[in-house]
Amino acid sequence: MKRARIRKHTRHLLTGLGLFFLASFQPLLAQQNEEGQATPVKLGLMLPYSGTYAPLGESITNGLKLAIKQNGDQLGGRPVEYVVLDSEADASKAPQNMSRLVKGDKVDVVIGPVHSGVAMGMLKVAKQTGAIMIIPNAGLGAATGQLCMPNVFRTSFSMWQDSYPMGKVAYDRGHRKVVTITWNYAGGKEDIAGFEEAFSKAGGEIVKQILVPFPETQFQPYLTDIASIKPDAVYTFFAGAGAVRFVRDYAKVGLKDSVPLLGSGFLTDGNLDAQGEAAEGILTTLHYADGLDSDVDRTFREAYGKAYERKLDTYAVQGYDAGMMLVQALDQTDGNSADRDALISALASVKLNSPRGPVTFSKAHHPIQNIYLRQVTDGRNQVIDVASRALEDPARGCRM
Amino acid sequence: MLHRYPKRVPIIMLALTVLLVFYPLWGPVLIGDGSDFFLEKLTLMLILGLFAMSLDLLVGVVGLVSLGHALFFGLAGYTLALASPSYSAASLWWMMPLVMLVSALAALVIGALVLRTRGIFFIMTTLAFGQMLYYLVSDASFTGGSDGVFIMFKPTLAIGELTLIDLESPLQFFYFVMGMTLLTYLFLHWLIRSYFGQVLDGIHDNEHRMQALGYATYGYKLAAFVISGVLAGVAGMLAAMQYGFANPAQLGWHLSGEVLMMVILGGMGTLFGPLLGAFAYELLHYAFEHLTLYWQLLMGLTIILIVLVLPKGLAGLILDPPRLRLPRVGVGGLLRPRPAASTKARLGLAGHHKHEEG
Amino acid sequence: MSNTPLLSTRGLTCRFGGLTAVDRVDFDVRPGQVHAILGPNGAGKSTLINLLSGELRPSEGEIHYRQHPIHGLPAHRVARLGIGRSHQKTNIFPRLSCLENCRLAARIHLGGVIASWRSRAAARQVDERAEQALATCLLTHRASTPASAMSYGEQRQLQIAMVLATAPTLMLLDEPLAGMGREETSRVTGLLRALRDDYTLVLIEHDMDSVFALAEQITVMVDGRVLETGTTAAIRGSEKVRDVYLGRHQQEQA
Amino acid sequence: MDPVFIAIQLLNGLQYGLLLFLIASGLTLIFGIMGIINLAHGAMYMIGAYLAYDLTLRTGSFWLALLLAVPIAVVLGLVIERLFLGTLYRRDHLYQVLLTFGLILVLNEAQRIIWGSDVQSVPVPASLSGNIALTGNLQYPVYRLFVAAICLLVAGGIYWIIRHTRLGIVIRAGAVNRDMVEGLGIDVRTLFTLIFSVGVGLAAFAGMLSAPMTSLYPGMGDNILITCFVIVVIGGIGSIKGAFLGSLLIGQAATFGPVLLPALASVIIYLIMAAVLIIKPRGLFA
Repeated sequence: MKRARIRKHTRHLLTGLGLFFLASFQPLLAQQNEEGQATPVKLGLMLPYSGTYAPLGESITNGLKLAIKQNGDQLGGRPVEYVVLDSEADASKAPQNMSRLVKGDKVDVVIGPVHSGVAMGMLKVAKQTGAIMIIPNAGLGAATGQLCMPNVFRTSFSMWQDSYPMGKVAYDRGHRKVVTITWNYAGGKEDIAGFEEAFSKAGGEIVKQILVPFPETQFQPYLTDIASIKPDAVYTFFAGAGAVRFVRDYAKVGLKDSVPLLGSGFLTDGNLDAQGEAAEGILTTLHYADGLDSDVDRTFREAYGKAYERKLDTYAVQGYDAGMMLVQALDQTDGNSADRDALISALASVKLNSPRGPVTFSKAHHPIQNIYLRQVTDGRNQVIDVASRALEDPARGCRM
Repeated sequence: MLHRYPKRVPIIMLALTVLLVFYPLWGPVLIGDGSDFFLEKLTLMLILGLFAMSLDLLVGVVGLVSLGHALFFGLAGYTLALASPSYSAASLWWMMPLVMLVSALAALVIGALVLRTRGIFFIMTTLAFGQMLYYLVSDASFTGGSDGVFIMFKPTLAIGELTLIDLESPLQFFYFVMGMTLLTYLFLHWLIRSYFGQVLDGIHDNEHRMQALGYATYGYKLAAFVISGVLAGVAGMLAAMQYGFANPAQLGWHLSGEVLMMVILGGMGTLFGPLLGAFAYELLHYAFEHLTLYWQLLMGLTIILIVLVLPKGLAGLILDPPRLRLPRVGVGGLLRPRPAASTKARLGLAGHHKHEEG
Repeated sequence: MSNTPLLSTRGLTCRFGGLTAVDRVDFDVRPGQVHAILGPNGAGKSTLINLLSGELRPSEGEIHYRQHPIHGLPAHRVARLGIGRSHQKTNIFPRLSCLENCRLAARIHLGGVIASWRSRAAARQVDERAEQALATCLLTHRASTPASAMSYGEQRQLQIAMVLATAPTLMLLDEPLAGMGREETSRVTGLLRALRDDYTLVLIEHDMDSVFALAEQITVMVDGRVLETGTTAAIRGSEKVRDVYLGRHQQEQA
Repeated sequence: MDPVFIAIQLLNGLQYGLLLFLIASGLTLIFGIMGIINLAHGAMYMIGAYLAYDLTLRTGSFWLALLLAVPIAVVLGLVIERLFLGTLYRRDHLYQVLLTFGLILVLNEAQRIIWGSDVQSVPVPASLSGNIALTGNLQYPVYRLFVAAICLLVAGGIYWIIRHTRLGIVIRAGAVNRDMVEGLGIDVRTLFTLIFSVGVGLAAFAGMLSAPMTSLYPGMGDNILITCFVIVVIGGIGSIKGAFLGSLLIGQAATFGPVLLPALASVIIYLIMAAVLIIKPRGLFA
């Protein structure tokens, strides 16, 4: 500490404190001074770059930047400036972080987050400030449901959207009694609810609903419980590390051979390397898949593979589409981001020819997209069917 | 009273207060466009300062290291969220007492249990209780579960139709928070210097000694725990009010660890130190975040460095500025190492079951 | 003075893991006496005091005070019964002044926080008692001095003053003379002699001369056990004590 | 529930409990002897798991990886103790809490820099990849039994050291009254270094053993740390016996709790802890 050497404590200490104060806000000041030349479009990325969710944050960032790079590193004729902020997947810091991007860094659009709890905090600030926000992952129903607002878009999915089609698939495949298992948190419960809605409607029965304390990955007792129930199938929502362990444990205790494992696509997406042999044959539904074999998808995969070392996953597509969305919308407004209403209506009218297929946006600003039925084959989430074509989220509670 | 600080302390604190009070004058000039955001940041720092002071009563004054203090902070947020009517604003006149009452009750029950333990046990049990509540809140459906819950309307502070302070206005909210923080500071300042504070201080120095004098220390510690919990609750309520959002992470042990860090960074047991510590911590956090995505590494190293090099925190620097040579004799004994409790304490074996062998 | 002991222990034992610090000690203190405990380092003297004052719980055995069992009572309850103690290490509150240290001691025995907040009279009573204790310990002139600013010997005196301020019947003093210079020793010895008339004292002390000058009854402990108990004269003459303790003690001195 | 399944659950709980013991024993040793509260214990568990992952990848053999990783972890513990903790014994617990809190951040970030944030897994070594059929649709992986056996072996080893060696006497005395340690004429400085290195070594070893059973991700040690705190509190600080029985108790509670009382699944261990504290504030075996 410099202050250690200061002799005349009071005065100098104050100066020191003041300088320190300013120094920490230097970036803020710097950004102020840059105006004058070409004003860049400022994109605030509020994604997790540390902790459990970091891989998702990285994939989304990669996808987003790729889309903009392909557009010549510009949006509507303006250069792009990224303000990157680690959301820490910490909901308690979400409002202040969002506020920093919106009011401090004055970004034009915020892209984030991954985590639903963080999304809640951001939505609160989005509501107060009217800031435009594009959610590239978080699947909480509320974001385009009862909390929907004009300035909030989502390029990813809702928990309901990805799991609902599986209900019918499960029934059609002859499963009547199913056990569901997920973490005891909002995302998991919403996902299970979507599955249950369709499965019960078709005539199936959920014989037991298991909620594992989040983020516990000690699955052994639950698997034993499932074995004693002997259901026709198990439907599950896990993601990331929990998904890897669940799939491996499920296979290891031998349940995989007698009770088919179904899941939302996040069970296997981005996890197949770590899951290995254990994942083979698992059926999942998701808005993206391997082997879609469209031109757009092929070009995208090639470009992504060239640009990054990371393996491609669904999250990268979501980020890419967020980028494509901005590309289209800002082209339409000729790079004008100051007129918020114009930008919002441009964003709402975006029609994406996405790697995942055609995507348009509902009134609630949620993607209308295909949900694919996939089966893990040779370490790929191979598409075997379209489980539901151009599925729209019901956006329950949204009045917009 | 010997808690008197050298004059530079009130001068510095007063200067900083004046600086804060007149922020609306210099903020926009110096920071320009971002000044709105900085106002929010300052408001948050004040709230965290209040929070840190509440913990200082436990850590610095009584010597009870709690790693579950966020429990009261988060609980208050949820109290506010759940007690607020859905379609109208609550009045702060009853909301505030309610939050304080809930915090007090929680602190009473939890304190009664955790204070049966001491030393390391205390640290771990406070941590465990914090986690317990964290899970209860994130599992339950009436709390909004893991995603948290919105507070749709900020409480109002009005007499009849007359709005005293418009808490929706960021500037007025800033002054309101500043007032609350100041009030808390003055209250704790008085409390620590009262007879009750002397007893707490005595417990910190040597609990056995106090017991030998006839003090039922448990009761005093419990009282301090409750007061501290209530103040943490006030801070939590203000934090939830600021953004209208309560979520389980506000109860988690990471926040408890952070606020502890603020107390140490500022200098525990000095009250004004933790207040400064909250500001310094947030500024560091902000600066590191701007610097690199690996900011946690910097934060971690800073924490380690502070623990090793600056154990008395910023307050230590102010009270006993390091000179180039001879260290001065501690100010009023305030910063003197506390007397080791036992003859066998030479190797730092103190703190655990103090006992003298004859 | 009756012959019933003010304080007595029977079979008092305290173990730490595999180590027995106090081993089946029977010990009687008669009212009005000065009872010294002697013994080499590690004999268990301080542990015994800690057991008597309630700071440690006995593993086995009983302690009776005025015929009532007090083993297992927490330290503050023991203190409220009129058993005051001082510690081997100087244990004053360094940030408080002398008078405040004594007030702190006195106040809890005069109604505690609530009483002094409620009534002026109670607060005055506290002041009186604190001042009196200081006076007894010859510290009146230091009343407003911060405890941390006093000499070591004065701090030891203050510690005794604090015990006095609790108005005890029985005082347990753990090495009140430890680490003092000659002059300080004689001053505190004089102070203890003055206390002899009004209080029952149990004393751990290394300074032989002072012990023999002050004590009426002496208990010698070795390895956690009582080696011998008797009058000062008896102990002075005891072969056993001379062999085991005094011999060693003199060797150490030599 | 079917008695067969109850038996299987008992086995599950036992195996989990034994693994927990491996981590908790190090924690309780460090508490008991050094009076240090090591928040970075969970991070060491994570480092152990990643070491096993990394070295298995490099050497191609899990066993070789274990052989290399254990000394690395112990040396890491030694470095931490000498570099950081050494100066803190004289200070309040608070500073130890904070220092090890800082260490968590540093270790977590180091993990991210070295190994990245993707979820990883380690294959079960071929020689132990078999299964034992339990019921028609359920089998028990041999590797889990192997881990349980290793944990028992370690527990037995620690028991022997504590009962039959001079070090053991120190540990037992220290657990009851830390001041005694010095009285026994031990070079405390060396003892502390040894205990800390071994303690965190045990945590890392547990991480290595779990690597083939679990998935590796950033911050994977944070949750297990708190579970181990609960165990240590229940068992009594510094008590190896307490840690052992506490681990088994928590292992069973974490197994049966969620199945029998799903509503309380996430708080059951804390409820047990609260109950223990009400009855015995210093833990069951202190």
